[in-house]
Amino acid sequence: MTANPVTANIVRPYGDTTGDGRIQVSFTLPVPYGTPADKARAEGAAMQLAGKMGLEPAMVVHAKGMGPDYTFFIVYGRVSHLVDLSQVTVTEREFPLLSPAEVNLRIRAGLGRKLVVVGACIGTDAHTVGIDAILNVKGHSGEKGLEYYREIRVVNLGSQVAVPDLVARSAAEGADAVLVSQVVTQREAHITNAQEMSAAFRAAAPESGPRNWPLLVVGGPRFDPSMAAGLGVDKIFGKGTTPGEVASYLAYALAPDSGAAADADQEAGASA
Amino acid sequence: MTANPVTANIVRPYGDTTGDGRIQVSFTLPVPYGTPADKARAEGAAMQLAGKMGLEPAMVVHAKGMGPDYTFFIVYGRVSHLVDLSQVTVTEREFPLLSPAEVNLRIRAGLGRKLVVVGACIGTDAHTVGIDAILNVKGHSGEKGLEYYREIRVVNLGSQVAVPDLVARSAAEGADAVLVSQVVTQREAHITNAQEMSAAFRAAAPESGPRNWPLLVVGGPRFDPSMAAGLGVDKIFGKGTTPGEVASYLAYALAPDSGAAADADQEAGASA
Amino acid sequence: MKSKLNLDPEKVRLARELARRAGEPVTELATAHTTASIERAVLRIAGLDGADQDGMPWVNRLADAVRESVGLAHGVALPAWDALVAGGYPDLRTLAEQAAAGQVKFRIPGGSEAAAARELAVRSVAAGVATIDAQRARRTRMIGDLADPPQPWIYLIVATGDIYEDIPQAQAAARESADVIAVIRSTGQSLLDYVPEGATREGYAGTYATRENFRLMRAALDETSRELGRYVRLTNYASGLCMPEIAALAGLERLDMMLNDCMYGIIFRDINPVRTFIDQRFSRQVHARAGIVINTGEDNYLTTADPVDAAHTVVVSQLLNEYFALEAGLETWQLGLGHAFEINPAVPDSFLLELAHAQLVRELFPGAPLKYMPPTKHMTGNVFAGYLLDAFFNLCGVMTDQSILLIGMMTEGIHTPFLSDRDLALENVRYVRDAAGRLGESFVPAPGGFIEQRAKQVLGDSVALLRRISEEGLLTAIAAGTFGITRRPADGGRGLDGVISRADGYFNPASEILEAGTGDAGGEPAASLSETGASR
Amino acid sequence: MKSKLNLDPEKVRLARELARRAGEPVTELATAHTTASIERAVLRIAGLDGADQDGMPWVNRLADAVRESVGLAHGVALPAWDALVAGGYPDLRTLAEQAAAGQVKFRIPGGSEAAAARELAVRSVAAGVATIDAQRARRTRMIGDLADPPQPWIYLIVATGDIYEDIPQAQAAARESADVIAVIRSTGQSLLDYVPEGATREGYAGTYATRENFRLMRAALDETSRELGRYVRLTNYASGLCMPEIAALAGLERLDMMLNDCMYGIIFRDINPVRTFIDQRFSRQVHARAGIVINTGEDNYLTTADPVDAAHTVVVSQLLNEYFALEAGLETWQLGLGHAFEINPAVPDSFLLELAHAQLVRELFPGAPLKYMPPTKHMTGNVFAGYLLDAFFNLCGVMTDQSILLIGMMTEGIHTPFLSDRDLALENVRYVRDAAGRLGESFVPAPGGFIEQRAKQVLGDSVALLRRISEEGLLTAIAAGTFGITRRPADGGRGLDGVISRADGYFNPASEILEAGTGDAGGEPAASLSETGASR
Ligand code: B12
Ligand code: B12
Ligand SMILES: Cc1ncc(COP(=O)(O)O)c(C=O)c1O
Ligand SMILES: Cc1ncc(COP(=O)(O)O)c(C=O)c1O
Repeated sequence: MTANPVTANIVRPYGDTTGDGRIQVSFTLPVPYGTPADKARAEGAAMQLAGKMGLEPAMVVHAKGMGPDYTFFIVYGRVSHLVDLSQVTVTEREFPLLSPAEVNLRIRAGLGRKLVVVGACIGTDAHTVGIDAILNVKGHSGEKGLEYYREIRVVNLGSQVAVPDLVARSAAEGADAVLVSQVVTQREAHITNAQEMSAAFRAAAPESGPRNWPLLVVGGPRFDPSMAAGLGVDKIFGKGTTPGEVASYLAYALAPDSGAAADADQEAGASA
Repeated sequence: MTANPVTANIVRPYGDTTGDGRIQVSFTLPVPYGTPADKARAEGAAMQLAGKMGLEPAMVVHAKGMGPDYTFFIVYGRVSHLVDLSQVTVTEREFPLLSPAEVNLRIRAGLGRKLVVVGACIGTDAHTVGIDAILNVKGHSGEKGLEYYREIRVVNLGSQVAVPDLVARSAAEGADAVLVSQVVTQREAHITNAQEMSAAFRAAAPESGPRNWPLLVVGGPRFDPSMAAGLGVDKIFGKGTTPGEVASYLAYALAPDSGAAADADQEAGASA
Repeated sequence: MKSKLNLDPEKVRLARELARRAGEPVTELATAHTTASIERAVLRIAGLDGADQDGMPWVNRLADAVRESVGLAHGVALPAWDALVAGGYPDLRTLAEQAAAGQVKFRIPGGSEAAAARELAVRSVAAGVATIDAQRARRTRMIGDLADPPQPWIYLIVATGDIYEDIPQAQAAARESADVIAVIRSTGQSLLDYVPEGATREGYAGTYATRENFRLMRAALDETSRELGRYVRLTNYASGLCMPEIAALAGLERLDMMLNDCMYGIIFRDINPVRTFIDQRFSRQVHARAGIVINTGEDNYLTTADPVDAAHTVVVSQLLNEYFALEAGLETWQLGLGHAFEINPAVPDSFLLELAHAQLVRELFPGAPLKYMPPTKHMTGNVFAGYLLDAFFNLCGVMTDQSILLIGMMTEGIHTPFLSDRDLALENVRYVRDAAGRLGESFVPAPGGFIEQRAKQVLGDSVALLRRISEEGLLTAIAAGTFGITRRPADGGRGLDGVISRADGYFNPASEILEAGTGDAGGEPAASLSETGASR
Repeated sequence: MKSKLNLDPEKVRLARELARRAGEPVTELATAHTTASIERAVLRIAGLDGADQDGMPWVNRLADAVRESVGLAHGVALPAWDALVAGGYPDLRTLAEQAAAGQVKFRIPGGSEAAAARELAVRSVAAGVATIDAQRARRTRMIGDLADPPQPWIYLIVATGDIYEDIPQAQAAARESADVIAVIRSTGQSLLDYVPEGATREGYAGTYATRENFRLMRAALDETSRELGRYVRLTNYASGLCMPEIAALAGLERLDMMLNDCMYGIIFRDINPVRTFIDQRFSRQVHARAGIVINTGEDNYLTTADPVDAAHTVVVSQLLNEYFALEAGLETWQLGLGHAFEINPAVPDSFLLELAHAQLVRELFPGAPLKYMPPTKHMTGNVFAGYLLDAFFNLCGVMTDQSILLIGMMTEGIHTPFLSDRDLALENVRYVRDAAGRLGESFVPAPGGFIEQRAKQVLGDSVALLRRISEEGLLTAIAAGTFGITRRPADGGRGLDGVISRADGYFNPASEILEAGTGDAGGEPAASLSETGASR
């Protein structure tokens, strides 16, 4: 991740006039909204929260009791926070976007054999549409999936694959890269599952020597692409990923351009 | 305004689990959402703002470019702010709610003649529905308006009344109370107009001696009832006001219960 | 168009006949009077622009001077051009400056002097009317070169108070599919007895209607029209004490539609009824010439009266507006009659009631480009509920073939629209139009069912009310609070002092030209518009 | 009900005939096999509850022990009750404990020993079935005492993962007008080969289906039903590897509806096709007895396949589900066939297409309590757009007389619902139902128009596909990816090892009782339900 040098630039939220700072917020508080006194207290509580978020002035435009114990609020107001665009850090794509032909060429040149990809939804997640969109010929957003690439061999294990099965199967297939999808996020399931998966691959690898497990890639609509290290994986793809991006990344990470300096990522390829 | 002693009680926003702190926010930033780099920067800017509001983690679930220069965002996230219900101050109604018969009785007893009310929308505001709801026999929320009260004489001047006309007419009618409605709030019109009005009544009154202008009451859906002093008025009524509340207040302020100690508000009645 | 409601054509004919009977005495009143603003409009068409250093327009200064000295009963034109000739002033502007300085003596000329003044006045005013004609021709040409969007047209309001914030917002809205842009006026303008000058940045909840603001916005939208390949229309308000002048400015600056109602100012701005009826007639003569579609304001009644109880007052007012408009020379394709989706959503079957009302209006005025207004009164701070209600409004609009849909804002109950409110509102209507735009063909009110019965009931109530009005007189009905449950006596309200009885020999070069009819009959968008209206 | 689509009855008849032909070989398969879960269900009905200290249910321990020693080809009942008698165990629980400890020797008894075991087994199972009958009678009584809400029923999901958070959320939803509450299951449960025990608080994106959770929630909703004066229904999922057992628990704990599809587990949980078809038949026999309405899962196909291209696969699957359900003894009023509003809103005329599909299904299954599912796939993070789409789903539902509306959440694309999401969703459907609930009577697809043509096309495609399936075989079609564009070979997927060919002399006391038919014919809500369904 590199800080993208943007012209230092301070902006505020915009309602209908430059600098007016207007925003909308909605939330529920566990407070009753029955008697007039309840209502006054509930609205006061909402105003207090709005104030802590930096809304000043704030206006509770809607309050509705939901059952005896909860109240839903809609608040409009002005925040005084400034957004400093120069402080926005933008993750830049570290690899070039390649066409399928270029990817194939690069794999042939850099790897000298087909690149093997094993894909799965792990844990109890059965949302295969996302990983299928990346792997199946049909693809996504008009781009064909990895199966379409002549130099990539795809093994799609489908849904609800147990991590030990994934590790075993990856070894058996000689996987260069393992692509894992996680869509369910309740109770941070996607995080724990990804961590369990990367730990299992590490555990299965010999204790010493160079890295000896496949490139680990996870994806899903609610991942933050900057969390890779925390999950112990090599790369994260978020919502709206296209197959071409994934193929380009695989080529970059596993089939180094002849002449290009090897980097940590590329070593992952060495294991296969 | 008195702090309402509530059992000290800390709550957080509730999404679907107690204490999860989840809330929703939407806003526009004056940043483009065109190229992939624009998008990354825009979403980063939105995350920065969310962070400043105390959302952590936050998730930009929707971003849409609006024309070349603006982007609209919807963000969900968790705020760590606590709402301390014991710190919520609730304005308590300082007067008892009376029935029309009681109001009439009290006016007869306390004032010994009809109470005169002059109402108007001032400035360029033509939203008469609200003040009519308070004044007209038809009323609001099933309560009859002030015209219905035998002991109140209502003079409704209608919309877009200039402040000098209002002052002159109030004097001519011998108004005990002046009721002013302000609905348009763009550029804080309601505030400025109310202040102009209260200043004019003061200016028209003799420089010294006891307070010598009518009770000043303003109302409208976007007023904060705690701002009365700042506007130089005696009382503010907000959205959802009913005629009965207004009548009860007028009786309380202008027709003191025999035996009750006179207070500043009551003196206002002395002028009429 | 086949009737879906099985309305009795005889009843419809009767309703129109009663509306004519109710309206005729008012037309007589209008033709017997003029107003200060009509006279100033004549000067504006003749090319008198600008304002003194206090911002008071020269048309006001000149008309006031004339009025003070000889009155306006003969019109402003005769004494003004007479003075121009007599004083040898180079132009109206100089005359106005001198008059303001008290340097000009006016008189009502007779004989050949009168003839000379008249001739010159007609020539000056005709030049202005030629500009209006040219603007109309230009519109026709642009619509021909670019595309004319299909109906329903998406109508959107901008209201920042600052013309320079309005412009980018309007352009953004057009890009996001708005077909018509309305620039709402500042709250105070309707009661001003003059039209402000120049570009303005300080309106409350709206932007002042000025000739320069008109020009700036029209130019911006011309640019956007070319960019988008479709003609984006511009609207403003010919309303308030300066209705005739604003109508003239709209014609000169090629606005495409104008809010222009025969009674709105009376009910909602407490403008004197007589003044209003006189002003609206002249305004409509100008709109007719300029090829401007008018929008009437029946929707407003439903914000003060109950939309179910008062549904028939909308229809009655539409029939009156139609009568007055046709009488003034407007054609059917120019009658953007207004109505609204304002029933309390808590009323059972509220959507069916709305459909009944909207379909009724559609069938009563098959050739008119109806303007359908979104919910406002029952829009609360619950923006989600508001977004939903707006969607059903949009749906009702497409199901009943409304021509112009004003797009509702989910924040209607809160503030004048944010940029994002407008963007979301446009997403809303685009979804409804694209997903359900063709639902109308499968909307067939059950014969004798709820919708048909309701429509028939409203028509019946309308006929009854029109009969009463034609008997007791329209001014009496207005005084009694018939419309928008607001009582407006004929001798009350603002602007009565601007009403002047025409003297014998009253001369108004603008009226003469306008009443003589369009010189250029061709090139108007009438055909395309009425075709679109009728075919849907 | 008069057809609005002018469907050819001959074609409809043909479609049903082809579905029967496609289904019959599968029914033969089902009657020739049993599964581990069916056998455990028999034990559950007979009253065996609880789990060992590791949480493994006693039914699993006992069935596994029997299987290890003598196999399950004769069913679990014969060896189990034989061992009970032979070993003099006081009850099944003791038997299971001893069996788990390796203390019990099982055999396949013959002659009088077999007869004795059979008799005891039938008696035990009959007691369980009597409980199911009593629960059904109780439901009927409660519905009689309280009111049964009119259709469409509002169906709402709770999914906190914690039964103690679910309960207040469910009660709140019911108070805000939900008629049916579904407690979604934790993501992992369908692949568990046992049913967890007790009250649970740790599910992912759903709460475990356990007997205790069923009981707690039903009790809470009984309380709320009484409070509200209308019977609030409870739903769960008879699906996954334990489908038969969950069906049994649902009957015992008076759940009112159950998700139960003949193919969902195959396509979406990769459960072996043969296993699934065997399990679903037994489950449906239980549901039939319990008076439970099943909900099928055709909606799911449209999340992986394109809803326009694959519309006919929904109809085909519904006809198959209908065939299997009726064969298993369910009545028409129990067939909550599923379908969904999933067309990409960017497709032109998408709402008309949805209407065509929904009306087609309504007309094909006039007596069935159709369950209509809201948009999910095209729900994005734009919660405003989502709220709008949900409203049009609700509208389509009321316009085409759907019986059960699952209420869409504006945050579907983001997270499992917040309390406020659900509240807003209910406001949405209440508005649509109250405002436009009677629009159906004025919805008359234009003869030969877009909607009618589309419906006919889908029916035609369905007949063609059914013909192909009836020729090549249903298992082959499933293997080829016909449903939900997911290929599932007959020998693939989980749970095949739980499939057991029935031996000669296979004995299943539950099947015998269930196939013998209801002892108590009266008191069921059949009449009221089918009346409601048909009259709408
Ligand atoms: C389709 C769907 C289903 C289908 C899944 C069918 C299938 N075979 O996949 C069915 C109906 C079976 C289903 C079931 C359930 N679902 Co579901 N489902 C959805 C839905 C509607 C769409 C998901 C989808 O297909 N998106 C389209 C794909 C293309 O997008 P994507 O997954 O984001 O993938 C893209 C990127 O993220 C990325 N990507 C994804 N994975 C990977 C992997 C790699 C390696 C890479 C490089 C990239 C990548 O690339 C893809 C292309 O751009 C969402 C709601 C929504 N609108 O998002 C709910 C949703 C995901 N489901 C949800 C739930 C809870 C469930 C259930 C658990 C409910 C239940 N308890 O019964 C069940 C059980 C499923 C299980 N065990 O996991 C929740 C998850 C909540 C959360 N955040 O935790 C959602 C958000 C709905 C909700 N609001 O409650 N579901
Ligand atoms: C009806 C209406 C109109 C009608 C007014 C008819 C009439 N005779 O009043 C018409 C159509 C004429 C109209 C016009 C305009 N309107 Co308007 N209108 C509304 C609308 C839809 C409802 C307001 C209403 O009647 N509420 C019902 C009454 C009963 O509620 P209330 O006013 O809050 O009153 C209650 C309390 O506040 C209190 N109260 C109010 N006043 C007083 C006074 C006293 C003394 C007391 C004790 C209590 C009290 O008691 C009342 C009963 O509970 C709102 C949108 C909305 N949904 O709120 C927009 C709205 C108020 N209008 C608005 C605007 C901008 C205009 C225009 C200026 C637009 C334009 N530029 O052309 C014009 C011009 C009006 C002008 N010069 O002021 C904006 C104001 C934005 C803002 N916050 O600044 C709103 C919010 C719409 C919007 N989102 O843009 N409008
Ligand atoms: C017919 C008509 N005229 C004029 C207006 C605007 O009024 P003003 O600019 O006079 O406030 C409206 C506002 O809705 C209207 O409906
Ligand atoms: C028919 C059917 N069965 C079962 C389920 C739930 O599946 P599980 O609990 O097996 O994840 C669904 C979910 O939508 C369904 O539609």
